[in-house]
Amino acid sequence: EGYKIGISNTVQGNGWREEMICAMKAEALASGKVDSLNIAHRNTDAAGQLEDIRNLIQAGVNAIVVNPTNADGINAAIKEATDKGIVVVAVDQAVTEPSAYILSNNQEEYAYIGAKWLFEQMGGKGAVVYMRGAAGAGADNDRDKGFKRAMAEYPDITIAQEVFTGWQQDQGKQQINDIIAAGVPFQGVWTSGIDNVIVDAFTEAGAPLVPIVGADNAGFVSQLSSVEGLKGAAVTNPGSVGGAGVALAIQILDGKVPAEKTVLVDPVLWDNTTEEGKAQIAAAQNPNLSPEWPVSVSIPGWTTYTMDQIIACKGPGE
Amino acid sequence: MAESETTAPVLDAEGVSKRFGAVQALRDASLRLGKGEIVALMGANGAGKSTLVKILTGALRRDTGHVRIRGTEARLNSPAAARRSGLVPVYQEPSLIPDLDVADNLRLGRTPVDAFRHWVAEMGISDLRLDDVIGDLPLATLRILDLARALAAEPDVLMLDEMTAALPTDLVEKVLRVVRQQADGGRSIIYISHRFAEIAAICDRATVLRDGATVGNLKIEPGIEERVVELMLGGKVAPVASETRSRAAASGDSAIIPRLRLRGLKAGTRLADVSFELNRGEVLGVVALEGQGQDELFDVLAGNRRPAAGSLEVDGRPVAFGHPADAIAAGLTLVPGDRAHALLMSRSVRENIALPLLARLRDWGAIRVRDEAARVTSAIERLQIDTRAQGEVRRLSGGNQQKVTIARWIAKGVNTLLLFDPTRGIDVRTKRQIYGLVRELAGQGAAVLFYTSELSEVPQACDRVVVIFNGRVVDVIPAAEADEATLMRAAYGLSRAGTEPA
Amino acid sequence: MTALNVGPTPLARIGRFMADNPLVPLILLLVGLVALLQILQPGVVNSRWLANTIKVAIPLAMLAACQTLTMLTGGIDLSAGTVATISAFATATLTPLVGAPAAILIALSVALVIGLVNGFGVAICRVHPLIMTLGTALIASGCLLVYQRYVIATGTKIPDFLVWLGTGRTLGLPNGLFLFLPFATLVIWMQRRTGFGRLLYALGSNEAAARLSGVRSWQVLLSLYALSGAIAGLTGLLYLGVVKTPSLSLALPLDLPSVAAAVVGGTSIFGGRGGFGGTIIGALILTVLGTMLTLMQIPEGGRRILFGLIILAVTALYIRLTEQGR
Amino acid sequence: MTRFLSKNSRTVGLAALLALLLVATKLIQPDFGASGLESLARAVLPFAFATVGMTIVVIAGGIDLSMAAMMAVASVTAAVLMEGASDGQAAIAVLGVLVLGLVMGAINGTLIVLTRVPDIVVTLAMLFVWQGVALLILNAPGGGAAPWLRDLVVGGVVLPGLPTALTEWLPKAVLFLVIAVALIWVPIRRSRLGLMLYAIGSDQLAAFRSGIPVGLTRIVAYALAGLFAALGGLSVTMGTGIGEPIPGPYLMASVAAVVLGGVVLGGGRGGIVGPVLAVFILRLVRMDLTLLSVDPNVTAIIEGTITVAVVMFGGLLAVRGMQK
Ligand SMILES: Nc1ncnc2c1ncn2[C@@H]1O[C@H](COP(=O)(O)OP(=O)(O)OP(=O)(O)O)[C@@H](O)[C@H]1O
Ligand SMILES: Nc1ncnc2c1ncn2[C@@H]1O[C@H](COP(=O)(O)OP(=O)(O)OP(=O)(O)O)[C@@H](O)[C@H]1O
Ligand SMILES: [Mg+2]
Ligand SMILES: [Mg+2]
Repeated sequence: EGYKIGISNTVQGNGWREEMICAMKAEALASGKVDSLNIAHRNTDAAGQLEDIRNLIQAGVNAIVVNPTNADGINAAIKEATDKGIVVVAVDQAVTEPSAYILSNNQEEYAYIGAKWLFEQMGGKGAVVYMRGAAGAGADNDRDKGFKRAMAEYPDITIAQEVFTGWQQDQGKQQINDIIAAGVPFQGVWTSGIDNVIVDAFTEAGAPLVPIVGADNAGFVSQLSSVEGLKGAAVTNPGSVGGAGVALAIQILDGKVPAEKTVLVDPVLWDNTTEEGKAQIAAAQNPNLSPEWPVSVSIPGWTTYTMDQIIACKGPGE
Repeated sequence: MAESETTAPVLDAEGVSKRFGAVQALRDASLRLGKGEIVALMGANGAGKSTLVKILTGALRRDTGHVRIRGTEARLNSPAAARRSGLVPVYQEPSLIPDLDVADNLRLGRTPVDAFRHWVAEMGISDLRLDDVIGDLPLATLRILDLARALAAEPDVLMLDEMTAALPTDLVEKVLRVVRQQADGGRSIIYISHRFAEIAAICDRATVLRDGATVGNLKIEPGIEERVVELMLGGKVAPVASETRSRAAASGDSAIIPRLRLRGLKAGTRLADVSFELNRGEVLGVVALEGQGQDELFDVLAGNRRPAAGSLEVDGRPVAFGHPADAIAAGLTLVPGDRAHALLMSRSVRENIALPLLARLRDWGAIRVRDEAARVTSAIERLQIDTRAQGEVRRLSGGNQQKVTIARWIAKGVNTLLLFDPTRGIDVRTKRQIYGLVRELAGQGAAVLFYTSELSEVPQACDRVVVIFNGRVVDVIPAAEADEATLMRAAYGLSRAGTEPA
Repeated sequence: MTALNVGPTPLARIGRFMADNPLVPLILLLVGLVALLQILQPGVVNSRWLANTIKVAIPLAMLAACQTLTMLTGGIDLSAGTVATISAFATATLTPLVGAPAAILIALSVALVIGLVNGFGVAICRVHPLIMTLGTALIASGCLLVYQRYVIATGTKIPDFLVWLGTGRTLGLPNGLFLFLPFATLVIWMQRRTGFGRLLYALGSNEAAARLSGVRSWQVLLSLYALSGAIAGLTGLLYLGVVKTPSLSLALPLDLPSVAAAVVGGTSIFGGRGGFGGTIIGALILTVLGTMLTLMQIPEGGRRILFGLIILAVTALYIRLTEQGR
Repeated sequence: MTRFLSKNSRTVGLAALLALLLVATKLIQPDFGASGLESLARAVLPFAFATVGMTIVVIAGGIDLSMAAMMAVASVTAAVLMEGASDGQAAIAVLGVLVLGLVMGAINGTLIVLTRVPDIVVTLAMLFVWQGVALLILNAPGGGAAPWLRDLVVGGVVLPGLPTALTEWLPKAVLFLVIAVALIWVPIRRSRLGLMLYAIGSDQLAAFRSGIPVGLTRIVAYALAGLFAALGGLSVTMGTGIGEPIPGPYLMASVAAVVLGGVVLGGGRGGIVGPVLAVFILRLVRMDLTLLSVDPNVTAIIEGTITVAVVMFGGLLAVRGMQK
């Protein structure tokens, strides 16, 4: 008798989240210990996620892996689940409910190391275009904290323009086009995951490139090694953390309870200005991957599936 | 002024003007109304009658002018305010809420139910239920309900805007009686109608509007009709339709194949069994009281409804219509009784008239602009449509809207025309023109089925008339013998002397 | 006319002119917004900015054509953004497999099929267009997500022609105009000068009356929604060229703005009134507004508030200007 | 009786469908019971309030695209005011949020009446305005909710004097919904104001000519929508314990439920029961799909199909009802 695992996710139709789901399915399959996955995967808010988690409880799952909409909003349902003996693992972002295990990408750190690298490239002074995610989203807020922390360390850096892309490619491209066309002076761009279209905008407009920091999305990573004159860095933000979450849940169900309830997956920065970074970028390249998918498709030490398995995107019983 | 009033007027409007963008609807309208008086407000289509009523009842703001109620200047900001001053209208278009039932409509207007019921019964509508939804009721009933609601409010001044246009003769008589009684009881009434017989029957005076200005105020007396018409039209007396009646096809020559042959047609609960023939070159009148199945008859012929039984032949070939498009393809075109069902209110006069030219799949391509313009212009001219507000049909006066529904088929070209009370709300001059037009079409070989609720039209327009009672044809009368009394008797199902009802 | 009826005042005459030519006040408002932008951000209004604005407004205007045409009949097409996204995603993922021409053909066929399904539901089953198109959007996006799982590793390629159309410039103007100008001409011609166009207004104004005049409305509606699907598909291709990333939510952010462009441009959702000319200006107004807010240095909340208030002010002004003549 | 059935065929049909779905749920998940109903009811709450508010404006001939954005404003305001507040202060905060909802709605309505811009454009513009306001109040999820408020919708109903087993299956959330709607809407529906709302939706010109203050009535309709949006926002905060400045998926869901529930877009026809039943049906379908562990992408396909199918079926019922 294998396990029955529930999954709750609240953003649909975005490459990162789709990769996360595939990683979850692949890990469940690769582990050989999971009978079925119940996946609630749609666009909704915390209230909708409460509904999904409660439905998963009704479905009688043994564990729930959840990518929370925000840290506090779904605590009630998590508590109901853990009270019933269901293992809950929050991935990508943390939750404040103490009974849950947390395996999260460190969003604050993500923004901090990227911004720090960028400000360093800019020589510690100048103006930066700060392209955030969706206004009012928890992850965006966490990243803002990291970005502001780096800003505080570089007093001569100013923000030329702060915009919200809403994590939409077309919005981001339109905004950077407007900024370039308006002749706003700036020396660097920090963008929260909408990255390859930003580089495109520079080349299409024939504008001089400035250092750009983005995420480890396949499209941007390939640009880092192919676009002439582009100085940039990709900060990893693996969607495969979902697979790691499933792995953790299975471990706990197997009785191997970790000492710490919280595990942070720390981001890594690959830049194309150092040899070491170039090597990392070359190794991570995957031109066949959808440009919106992060190239870090696995997390060593956690996930056990193969590249083929995650690309097949099949769970147990499919 | 034609006469001096002894008492102070209840309502006195002076120098009222109103402009709608390009259209100066009223320029200098005046009206005086004494206690217990019925004043006919007369004028050609588009003269500004309805606009004046709307201003007097607070539904529109006047641009200039004075309105005094019982001698004091009135500020009529809303229909509710006018109502409080004792001014209650029945507008030209039904003003009940279509999705609510009768009872809720009464509650909404704070109308006393008992008084309302009394008036409805008085006017001979017996089968009304308070939980009937307004939108499901026939137009004639709605007019009566509107009137009953106004009467129940016990107004000082009652304004009736073409209240009788959609009513059949029997109901008209009841309404006239009630209105006269109201006046005798001391209420004052403004009465708008294009029917002289009604004016002569109940009104005391007539105030005539032309191009938005009051041009005359005269006492009603025998023989006044031509005077009024002259005033309405400003001296340019209309060429009265010539009495060129062919009347040839009227005889039942069995050798020729009729254009249209109905056998035992049955539909709905009212149309029981109707058979008759309509020939080319003939104008066949249809006369019936309210609710005798004439609506269903026209709906079936127009392809708007499927018959439950019976057969229909066009030019000797049996036909079955599944959609109005089928009927139109067979040459049968309908001018419906309710113009609201026929018009694209937010579109232009031109688009409304040209609509049938584009209906078929093969007409979906480029519009032949010149051909269309020529047809539309000629139809507008033939029906004398006042096109000052042609950008949107909703802005036309009621009578001009009605003309657009007819013009559409004139522009398309007529084979068999089904006219359901086509002269509703149309002024005398144009009415005569329409009779002439109908005769002319028949003369050119068209067949016309002409239902009318105004019995005096029959001898002027028709060759023969079929009378329907209880969903059956009870009589067929040649136009020459179709005087109002005869028709009325037949319509009530009473046999004519010497003939047996079918 | 007698002496009493003096001719209209100059003001009233201007008003009537505006009422008869509703595009004029709309264009004036657009020019006003551009002037405001130039004041707020001196120097921004240059040729590069202009080309950029047109480039971005074109796909929006094309998607808004779907809304305009369906709204003329009292309907709406909420599946347009989804259809455009699917068409773009299918093209990008199929090009490496079957080549660009075949990929584009497949993508457009899929768009047409979704349009036909909408048309079938609206015209024949008489489902309310809002529900029908919302339903097909849900179904189609579900299918898209299922499909994408099978092409994760096939790689994507954007046909060069689309990139040229989406990002290239000729004489300083975006190449997208090569697609858009014929498109807009055709749509406006269709809506004004063809029987089909007139019938759209007729159905939106009074469907029962159109029926009595012999119009079989199912034919019109079925064709309309199929056409709308095809236009959305075409927009998706262009947008793929513009954004150059086949995102799973590529054109979804255009859904609400496409409705906004149509209504700001004077088309009524209850049908019978409006046209594509106004929609084009509406799309430009929204795009200029977007730029203005991007460049404004205020908190995001303030930007949204301003965006809403300016839309409201522009439409209210527009209505005042055109109402004068009534 | 037959008249009642034919007049309310849509509602009766929806109720039957809901019953059917409940039975199906029990078959899929044999231990589905009071706790399942309870979580269903809590999920329904914000959708139901949004739908009731939307229903009222649609009946009055309008549409309110700013519904979800107003909910977000109410939710963040409540969460900010209640964070760390005493029970008494929290009660005042709740009242304040309800008033805020009324005011937001009244602003929408007043702008529509004064500017004469179509409802859809005004509320579309206000959607951005209220979104902006929510972001200014709280730029990231946060705040808190008073525990007593959260308890208001948790668990089953327990009435003193009645055996617990008898009432416990009825979720408090349902009772809360019923009471809120009954207190606000039922008296209005029965008064002349209710008729006025239907009247302006049915035929604005006829309503005006019947002496109804059309502008004022429209403002009232939007104010009521705002009030229900506030209740919806409050129920989001009650459920999550925080406020979220990004509006949830309530706009389209409420429009869909309104149409599914038999309310005619354009106004004048329909009631509140149908749309609320539709909300329950849509939530229950989602629960069943999760219980069946259907592929999440196929879930969207099924939800879309069901939505369309219900409307088609409803249309059939309506045609049947007319023929009788
Ligand atoms: N809302 C409006 N906008 C523009 N023009 C209008 C409007 N209402 C009325 N008109 C115009 O004002 C003129 C007078 O119209 P009104 O309805 O008062 O005529 P009427 O005398 O009642 O005619 P009928 O006998 O045909 O009912 C017409 O030319 C009409 O087109
Ligand atoms: N030929 C027609 N075509 C389209 N609509 C029509 C036609 N004749 C009448 N109508 C409209 O249909 C409705 C019903 O017509 P009418 O008032 O004459 O009903 P009735 O015959 O008395 O009653 P019922 O139709 O219930 O038997 C009215 O709104 C009327 O205006
Ligand atoms: Mg009139
Ligand atoms: Mg009748």
